[in-house]
Amino acid sequence: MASNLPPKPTLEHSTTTSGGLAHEHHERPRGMLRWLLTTNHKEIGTLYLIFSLTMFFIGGIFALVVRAELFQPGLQLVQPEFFNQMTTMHGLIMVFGAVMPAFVGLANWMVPLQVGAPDMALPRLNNFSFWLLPVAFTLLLSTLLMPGGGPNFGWTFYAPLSTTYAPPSTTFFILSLHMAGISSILGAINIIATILNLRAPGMRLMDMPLFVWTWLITAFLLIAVMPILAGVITMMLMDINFGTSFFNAAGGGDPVLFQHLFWFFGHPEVYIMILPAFGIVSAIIPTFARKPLFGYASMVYATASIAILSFLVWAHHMFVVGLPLVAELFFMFTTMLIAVPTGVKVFNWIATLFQGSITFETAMLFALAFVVLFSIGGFSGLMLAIAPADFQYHDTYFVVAHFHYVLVPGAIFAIMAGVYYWLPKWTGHYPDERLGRWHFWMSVIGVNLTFFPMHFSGLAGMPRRIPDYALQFADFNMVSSVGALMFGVSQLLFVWGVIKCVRGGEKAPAKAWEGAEDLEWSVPSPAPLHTFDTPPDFKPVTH
Amino acid sequence: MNPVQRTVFRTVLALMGMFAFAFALVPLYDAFCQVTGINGKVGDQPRSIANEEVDTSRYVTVQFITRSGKGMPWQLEVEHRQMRVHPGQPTEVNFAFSNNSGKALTGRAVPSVSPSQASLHLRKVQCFCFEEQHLEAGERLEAPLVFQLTRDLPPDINTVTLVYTLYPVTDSQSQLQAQTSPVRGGGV
Amino acid sequence: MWEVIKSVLAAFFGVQKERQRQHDFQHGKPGAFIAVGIVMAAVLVMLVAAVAIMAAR
Amino acid sequence: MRKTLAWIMGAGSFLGLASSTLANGWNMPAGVTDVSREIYSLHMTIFWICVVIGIVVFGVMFYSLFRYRRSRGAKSANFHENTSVEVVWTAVPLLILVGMALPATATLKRMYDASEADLDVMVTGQQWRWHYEYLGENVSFTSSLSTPRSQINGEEEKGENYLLDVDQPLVLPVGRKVRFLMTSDDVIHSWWVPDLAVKQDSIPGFVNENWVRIEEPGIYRGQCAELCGKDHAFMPVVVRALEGDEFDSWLAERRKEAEAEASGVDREWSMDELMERGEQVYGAICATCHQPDGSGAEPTFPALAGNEALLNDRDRHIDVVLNGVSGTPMAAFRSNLNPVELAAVITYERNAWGNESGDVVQPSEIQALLEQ
Repeated sequence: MASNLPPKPTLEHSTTTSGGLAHEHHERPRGMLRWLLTTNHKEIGTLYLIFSLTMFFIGGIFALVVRAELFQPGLQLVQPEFFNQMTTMHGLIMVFGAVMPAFVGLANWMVPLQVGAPDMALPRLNNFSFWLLPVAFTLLLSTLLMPGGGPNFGWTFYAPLSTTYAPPSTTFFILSLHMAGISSILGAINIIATILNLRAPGMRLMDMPLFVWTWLITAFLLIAVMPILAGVITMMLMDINFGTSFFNAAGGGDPVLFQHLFWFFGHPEVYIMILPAFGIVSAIIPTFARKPLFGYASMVYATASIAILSFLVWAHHMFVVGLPLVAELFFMFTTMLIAVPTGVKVFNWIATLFQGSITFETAMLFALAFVVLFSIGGFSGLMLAIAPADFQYHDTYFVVAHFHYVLVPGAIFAIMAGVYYWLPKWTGHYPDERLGRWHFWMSVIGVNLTFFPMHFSGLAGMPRRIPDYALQFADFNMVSSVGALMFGVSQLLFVWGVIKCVRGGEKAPAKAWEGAEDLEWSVPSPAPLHTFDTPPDFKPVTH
Repeated sequence: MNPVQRTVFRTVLALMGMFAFAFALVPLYDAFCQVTGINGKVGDQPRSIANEEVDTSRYVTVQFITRSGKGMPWQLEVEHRQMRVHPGQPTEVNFAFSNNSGKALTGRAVPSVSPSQASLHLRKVQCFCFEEQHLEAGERLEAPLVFQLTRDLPPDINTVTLVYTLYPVTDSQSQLQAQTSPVRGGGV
Repeated sequence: MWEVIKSVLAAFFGVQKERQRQHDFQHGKPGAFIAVGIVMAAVLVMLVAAVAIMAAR
Repeated sequence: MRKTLAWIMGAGSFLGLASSTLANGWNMPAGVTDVSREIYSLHMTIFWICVVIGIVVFGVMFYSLFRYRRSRGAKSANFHENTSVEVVWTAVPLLILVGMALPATATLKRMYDASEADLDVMVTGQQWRWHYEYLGENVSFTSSLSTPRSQINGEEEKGENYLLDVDQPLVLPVGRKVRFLMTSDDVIHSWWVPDLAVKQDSIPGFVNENWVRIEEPGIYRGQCAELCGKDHAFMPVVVRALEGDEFDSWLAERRKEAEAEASGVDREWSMDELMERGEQVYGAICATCHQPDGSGAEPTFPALAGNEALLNDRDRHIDVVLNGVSGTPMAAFRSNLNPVELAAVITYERNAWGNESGDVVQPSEIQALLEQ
């Protein structure tokens, strides 16, 4: 576990020494071995992004299996047992395999460039934390082939469905989640160490780009809650294999305790998946509005408030488990409070647009769609926070619509915006705008076709995680399934666009975007393997 | 230590602290539940009768429900399914366990109280749920429950339901209970 | 001390003047801000809990 | 220009779609209780507040996108803070939130009202059916999905109440306060009827409370809301609300039936009688897991047809059905089925699908086991 890390850094990295990367100039391994052994933050960043894209497609295929079964009422394609495995795997893979690694990948690429560091603070650890992921997810996916099937208890794996009543493969599921968790923790340590120690001389914390700030806060959230997840799954492991009764009522345990522990991890986890997205959008909107970000300081403060509040709201996921009145009220109030800093963020973005000089490159389109669609997810979140109403919303498609709005056109659109924004820096070529626009509009239409009708099927009474449904939900489900197929197919355009950009295209200068200000735009495009071997001369811009 | 090492050292320390905290939350949660009455948890230790005057102006209905969990060939019967008591008045009610199976078995009655807030005002002086029971094949065992609802029971609570669910105690569980007691010892 | 509390309050509220922020970051000690921040978070919890308990009556 | 228009039209069509479908009955039902109507109006209030905020915020946003685009020659300003504006947009949402919290708190308190009830019903969730017990009335029964398998598999046209029909609905009186005590025999389930605005988790080993006072007679349908395994989608809730006097006579009828059934325990049943009754019980209770042909679904649900271990050990068979198997989905049916049903289903399992043990299990034998 956490005790056998980290390997001691062999190099002195500090803000004052420069060009200390002597070992990097040795003969480099070639071919596969180069990628296996690399300690370069840019290469590891690329590995993370490729891994996450792969998982995005695997998780997406699972989602399409789910949507295909739900295309019309009745059981057509899959049996309920397999359907449950698909919903569970879709959730687990998207959360732990696609969204989180994508953000870590972006952090690997961009954080050293944005703070003017030569590499991550702990390059070898960086390599290790990446390579844990393919192992973890291969193991997780292999559970689908085991007798009794893979995890089938939803990504929230509530006990006792995930303990006493779980398939035999659950022990492997726990193991793979442990590995993915360790990977995230190591990544977080690395990012914290880099941000706190390797900033260019003269760059104070309040001079850092917002992507770096949001990632710093995210990394602290990871350090705080991933061990809780590790604790919970360890307790599950003990309940399953060693006869303890943490969550087993028959032995004097409490199934509700599981939910408290899980959501104490789970709610900050939700913000882990959205705070870096805030950072990306806060970089893109000022760039294409050609105007400094409005309220830089309040953006930082709002991010910190959201992070603190995220520890105080967990039981809003549990309004119907039978909490006493006082607890319901407390969690309703704290949850509603989160709307304030979140609102501040949206207002700041809009104020940045106001009186700007706006152009609509693909990155900007995705960032703008993020603002609008994430806000819609925020509104439904506010509705869900109202405890009495939640007795009707809870565990219905209304909730599914809500969290997909914050995660798909939220987190995933922000990741795509970030990719389109930084592709010139990575590849030296501008992405194809025409292809990008096609991808954008197909995605926006697909996403809304998929998830908007879910609000209505949920309100009309459709519970989540069901393979078959009553006839009155048929029309909306059909629309959702068509939308999901459209969204899924349009992601092939994304892959095509990225490959095209890697292979060629309009050459990009160091400062690829007219309005871009941060340090990464001071190095050539594509960024050479080693940047900032001598710390850059940092001049604070007034935020 | 260079600054990077210092940062790493501190974060790893925080990590281990949080991992330990996750496990500390288990007994903390139990304690918190008993203080606040979440989940209808009642202490697993006998408590003394609160010396207070019986409030004869008020009646509270107390319901007893007994259930058998999976793989539990026992029955738990109660003398009265329902009784009316005054707050402050200590009350005794008899329960009877019977083992209908052909083999000896250890079992436990897991208690739960509804509404959960009532558990704050429920004092159990004597209860079979404080310990595990061992019954030989075909044995019948009478066990009393002595309880008191204190006078500060909120006035809007008129009915208190006590539920006991019988579960078998497996060998690995009872060994573990013995080791980890009193944290998760016999019954809630 | 009052200065620090005022700044942390402003941070909780999410509004701070650029000039004041510059001032804080040049003159304040980070430790003091973090300590006050934690205390304020605890105060916030108690405040909301108190409101919830009162509302439940 | 075209892009901006598309944006505005997109947002507009959302709102249009939203309001038109809401009007067409795709919204949360207002329901048939005081509480459900309060929740409904709370829901609508918050919804419209969100719509208004959305129009204002997105309005400013789209105006900016349209007015300040560079293709129109916009030159960017350089401001990046304005304390008074920031204070306003922090304070105003805070006030709106307080405005939302007040009615929500009032409704929540009403939902937690613990005053005396006229009828107590114990609701027990089981994989994958509901068991209802009218406390103190000696009436209890299990309610499971009655939609035929052939409709689910598409071999037959789906009926009007596809997946929302049960063999025995929960019958409740109108105008009386009914208190629910919720618990579970295995995993967590959640009992939900939208029209009654009751959704409460049923948790093994613990008891939750909720209550309802239905105002209109009728049939109200809902479903299990918490993922509880394979047949989570197939354990609907149906509530039939009757006028008080009708309810009383229904309850009296059920009580008489229960007594009659109890007296049936004493007589000798023939093999054919038991097989016929057993087939009904098996179809309603056992077939979802062990399959209608007894073939099961390994490894979780063992096959019953040709199961040598079971056929050779009659006592073990009876024990499993009565007491369940701990650590597996096999529930204990001793308190869910009456002795006649138990004897019949065991006899059926031992003699159907080519299981030719010839064993007859008499209700009196089960009764003796239960009373020991």
